[in-house]
Amino acid sequence: MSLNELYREVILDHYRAPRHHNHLDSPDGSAQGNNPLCGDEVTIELNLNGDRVSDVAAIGVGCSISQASASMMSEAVFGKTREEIDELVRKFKVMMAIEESAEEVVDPDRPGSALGDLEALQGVRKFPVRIKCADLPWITLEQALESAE
Amino acid sequence: MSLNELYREVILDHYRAPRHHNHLDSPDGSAQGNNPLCGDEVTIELNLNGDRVSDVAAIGVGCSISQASASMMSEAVFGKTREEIDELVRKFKVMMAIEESAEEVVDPDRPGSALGDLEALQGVRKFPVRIKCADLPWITLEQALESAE
Amino acid sequence: MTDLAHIRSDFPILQEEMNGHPLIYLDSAATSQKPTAVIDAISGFYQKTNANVHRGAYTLSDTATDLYEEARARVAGFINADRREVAFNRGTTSALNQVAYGWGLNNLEPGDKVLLSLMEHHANIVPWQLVSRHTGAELIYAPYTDSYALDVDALESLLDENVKVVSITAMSNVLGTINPIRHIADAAHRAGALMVVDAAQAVPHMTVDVKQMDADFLAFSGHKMLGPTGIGVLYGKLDLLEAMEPAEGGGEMISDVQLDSSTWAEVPHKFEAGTPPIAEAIGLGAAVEYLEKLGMEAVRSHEIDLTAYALDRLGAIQDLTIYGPTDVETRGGAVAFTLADIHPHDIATILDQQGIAIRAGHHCARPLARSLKAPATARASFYVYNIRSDVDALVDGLEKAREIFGVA
Amino acid sequence: MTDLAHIRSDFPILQEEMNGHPLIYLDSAATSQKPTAVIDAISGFYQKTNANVHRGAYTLSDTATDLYEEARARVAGFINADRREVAFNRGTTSALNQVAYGWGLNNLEPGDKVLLSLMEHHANIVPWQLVSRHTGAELIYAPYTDSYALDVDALESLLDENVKVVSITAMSNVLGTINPIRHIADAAHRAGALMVVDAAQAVPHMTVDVKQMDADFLAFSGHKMLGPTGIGVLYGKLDLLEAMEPAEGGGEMISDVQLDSSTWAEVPHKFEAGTPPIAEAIGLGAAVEYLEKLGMEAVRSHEIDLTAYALDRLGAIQDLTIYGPTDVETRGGAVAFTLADIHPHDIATILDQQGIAIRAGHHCARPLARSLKAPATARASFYVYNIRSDVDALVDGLEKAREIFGVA
Ligand SMILES: Cc1ncc(COP(=O)(O)O)c(C=O)c1O
Ligand SMILES: Cc1ncc(COP(=O)(O)O)c(C=O)c1O
Repeated sequence: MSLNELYREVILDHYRAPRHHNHLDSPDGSAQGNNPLCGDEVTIELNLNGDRVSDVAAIGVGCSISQASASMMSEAVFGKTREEIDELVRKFKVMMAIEESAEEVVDPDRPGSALGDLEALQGVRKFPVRIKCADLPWITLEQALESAE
Repeated sequence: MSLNELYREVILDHYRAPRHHNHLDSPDGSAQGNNPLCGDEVTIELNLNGDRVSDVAAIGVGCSISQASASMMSEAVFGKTREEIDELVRKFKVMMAIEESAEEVVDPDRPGSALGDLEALQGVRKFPVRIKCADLPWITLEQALESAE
Repeated sequence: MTDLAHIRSDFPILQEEMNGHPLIYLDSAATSQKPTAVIDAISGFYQKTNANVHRGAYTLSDTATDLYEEARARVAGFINADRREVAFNRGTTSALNQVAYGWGLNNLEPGDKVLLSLMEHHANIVPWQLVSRHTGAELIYAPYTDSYALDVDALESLLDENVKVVSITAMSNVLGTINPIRHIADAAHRAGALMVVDAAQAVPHMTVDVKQMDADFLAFSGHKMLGPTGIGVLYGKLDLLEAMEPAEGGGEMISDVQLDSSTWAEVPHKFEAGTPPIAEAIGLGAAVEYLEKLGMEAVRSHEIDLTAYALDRLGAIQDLTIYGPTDVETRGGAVAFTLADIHPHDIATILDQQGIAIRAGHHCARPLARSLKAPATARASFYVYNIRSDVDALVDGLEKAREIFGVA
Repeated sequence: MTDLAHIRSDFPILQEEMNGHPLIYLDSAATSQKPTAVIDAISGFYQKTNANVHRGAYTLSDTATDLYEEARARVAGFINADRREVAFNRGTTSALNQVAYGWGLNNLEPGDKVLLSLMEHHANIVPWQLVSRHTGAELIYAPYTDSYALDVDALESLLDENVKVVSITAMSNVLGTINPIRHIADAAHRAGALMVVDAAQAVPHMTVDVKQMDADFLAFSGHKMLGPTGIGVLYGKLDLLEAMEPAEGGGEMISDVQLDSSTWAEVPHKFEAGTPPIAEAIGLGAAVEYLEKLGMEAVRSHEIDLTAYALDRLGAIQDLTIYGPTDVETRGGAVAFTLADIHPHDIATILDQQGIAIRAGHHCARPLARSLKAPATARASFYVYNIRSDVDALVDGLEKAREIFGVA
């Protein structure tokens, strides 16, 4: 297990300069997630245009993994449809080994190869203690989407 | 440790035919003792004539040791003065190794030699689990005496 | 009979001497002995993976947490529950107090009734008394029949709409009686009451399936089922646990703590305030694994065989009275008895001198003892490591007691 | 400095590897490691003398009872208490809940106040919140000073006649601060309030004398003082324990049980419902014996030395902030810190990869974390088996964290 694989440049960049980091004025949906054991907190806010995420905010405090995951997620879902997001969430969970993939065979060396930038988070998979950090924003996203329905 | 030393004839006799086993009409003092762990129960009632125990009752349910001890005790205190009883209680406790004796050296083979009939209880000393059975009526006696004051 | 004699060497204490005789341990209803697998699981944890759980950001703590949660999953599987439905605590007593305080204190009202039975252990009486003081609820008791079965008809006739909780032992620790929990649970549910089960004696000795029983809450102890002291289990149906308030507060069981109020963690953590009994949970997991390997069917049939043999041989002793059902299919391996006018405490002392450990007294069931008119009884109880010759030794010891007491 | 380096071989886990490095355990404030003497005391009990206590009429049970009661006497002696003033339970959390429920629920009223401090562990906050819901009492909090000492003047000014309980930690598990309990107890008593002490961090690390402190109640855990999990201690002054109602009901703690009410056993048994943590008490007794052999003076001076060294070396790291007193005489060995903008959880992961176990988070003290404006901190904490080179490894690890995060 290499620390450099966990703490990739792009992760530290998202941690220090989180994207979509300002509250929305009147979000259509929002949710707060927290991890009581380590204290990570994430708030996700969404605006929807029909089925499509027209704006998103991801704001929080916590470790580099949770905050970078939130920031990268906010970029990834921006402009996507509900269906595209579902697919993204699924792929993310497969990458993190939270879910098994029924369809594709996952390359153990590059489990995130289908996820673009988010692939940077695949190092987390080898640090079981930290998977819940990476996962927190995604659970919160699903709750925010539900609250917008 | 010999069981025959514990269950002497005289103990079984007192167990089966307890002396002073009828309630007094209007006792000057009385107390109830019980051992919540084994369920032994003893009630001691007393009449006093001045400083002297003019009548006594010892009634209870429980094991042979507790009930024989009560019965033998009732015989031993009958007619005795408060002071004589204190001395008896002290000797009993020395025999049972509950108290150390400051005055006399106790013969380990016959620790109850100063106690007449009550000597029969000295076998209990070797059965630590049972000492509290033998002791129960004596604790209750002291409470009954106090209540008569 | 499934012969479990070969497992005796798994229990180091059975090699010990007692008062010059090989130890014959017939008090498993009070606490069981422990196999090496359990003792080693505890030592091994302290030697290799000891850390606090659910807290650390390091591998050792994560390993400890995994072991702890695996133990939970194993225990849950053993009673056919979901792992979120199993909270660890100190023992049956603690678990029943948790239900009484967590559910009872917040839901019972004056006029409500809690229905117990006359054969309950103090652990299933006193918590309800304590809570009824605060709530004004009343305790009522179902009797037992002349053949020492729970009087189910009488119980059902007591079950009116004011009864909010029915709390009954699955197996009596004195009479040995196995109660028809599913039948009682159905009746309780029809009347709108919760079914709480004291399974302290059942889980160690027979297959317990919380779904089949339809128990709402169920409590048992580790130390009576080959596991360590200091640990017990509260099972509760998920929705009930989710709705129930925690009885104890502290670390681990919170989601957030503000100065004047707090919010709770998810079940089952909500019910595990503070550092849990970690090594003990792991030890209990090892005990469950051991029992699963034996198979609970084998455990039960071994005990049925021993109990039948014991009832037979004890029944042949003159002046001996057994308190409990005679049909081994409806009872467990706790056999309570009296012998002539020899007080049970004296019986125990005489047996002890022959290396035989039995219990004497009210067995933490004074209301039962009172209603039996036997303030004290002697009790021999069996488990997986007992063998027929233990019963033979018991019978010989009782003959000796008759002799010493000159019972003709 | 008293060099305790020679005792490291008593702790088997220190021989383990972690992520390819020798394990360096710096999380003793969460739970301590266990010496062989303690592990063997537990195994030995299960292998040779296991039986239930206070119940049996046989030698084995009597031996177990003696061992259990000897452990009680040893623990009582360790804090200068009478053995009747020491009740065993599940841990500090459990003990504080016992006081909150046993004393608080029966004595607090609307208008009453419970005075805590901002540096309390959740275990000394949430039980009071739970009980105040039922009683209407209000919780108030004493602040700490800029130098992380308890603000005793502020505390005293909050201490009016409505305050019925003052409950304060003797040593903070985050800041390390040692609080002047005797001084606070005197003030509490003058105001007519009870003094409750959370000694979870104090008893393991320094001489605690309940008489000198004049504590009314005091709570601590076995697992933080070289002992097993699953056991803790509630100390209470004899007259207070005698007057206090038990929180839990069940077997062992009763004098008599009738159908509708019960009477209680003598202290401390009144507070030990059900089968107690027997092996755990014996293990804790062995831990106390071990600590007594080292001598608590030696333990404290070893930790003072290590803490001074750590404060020194950590203080030299750029962008590192320590939360806690700088004077080692007024603090224990828990050192909480943050490093630049590297999140404590990330620090812990990076250290873990070098075999170093520290904790990151709110340390079960969210109100403190909030007031520190440090929702999470990293915390290294020391015990008897730590040595200076552990601190060196920590410092090297932190330099590595700076590197990975590109902190200039
Ligand atoms: C100051 C303090 N109080 C209370 C506790 C709770 O102790 P336990 O988890 O053993 O109940 C701890 C330890 O976590 C502590 O550090
Ligand atoms: C039927 C029954 N219920 C409850 C208990 C109490 O269990 P524990 O003492 O482990 O809390 C026991 C054992 O003593 C029991 O036999």
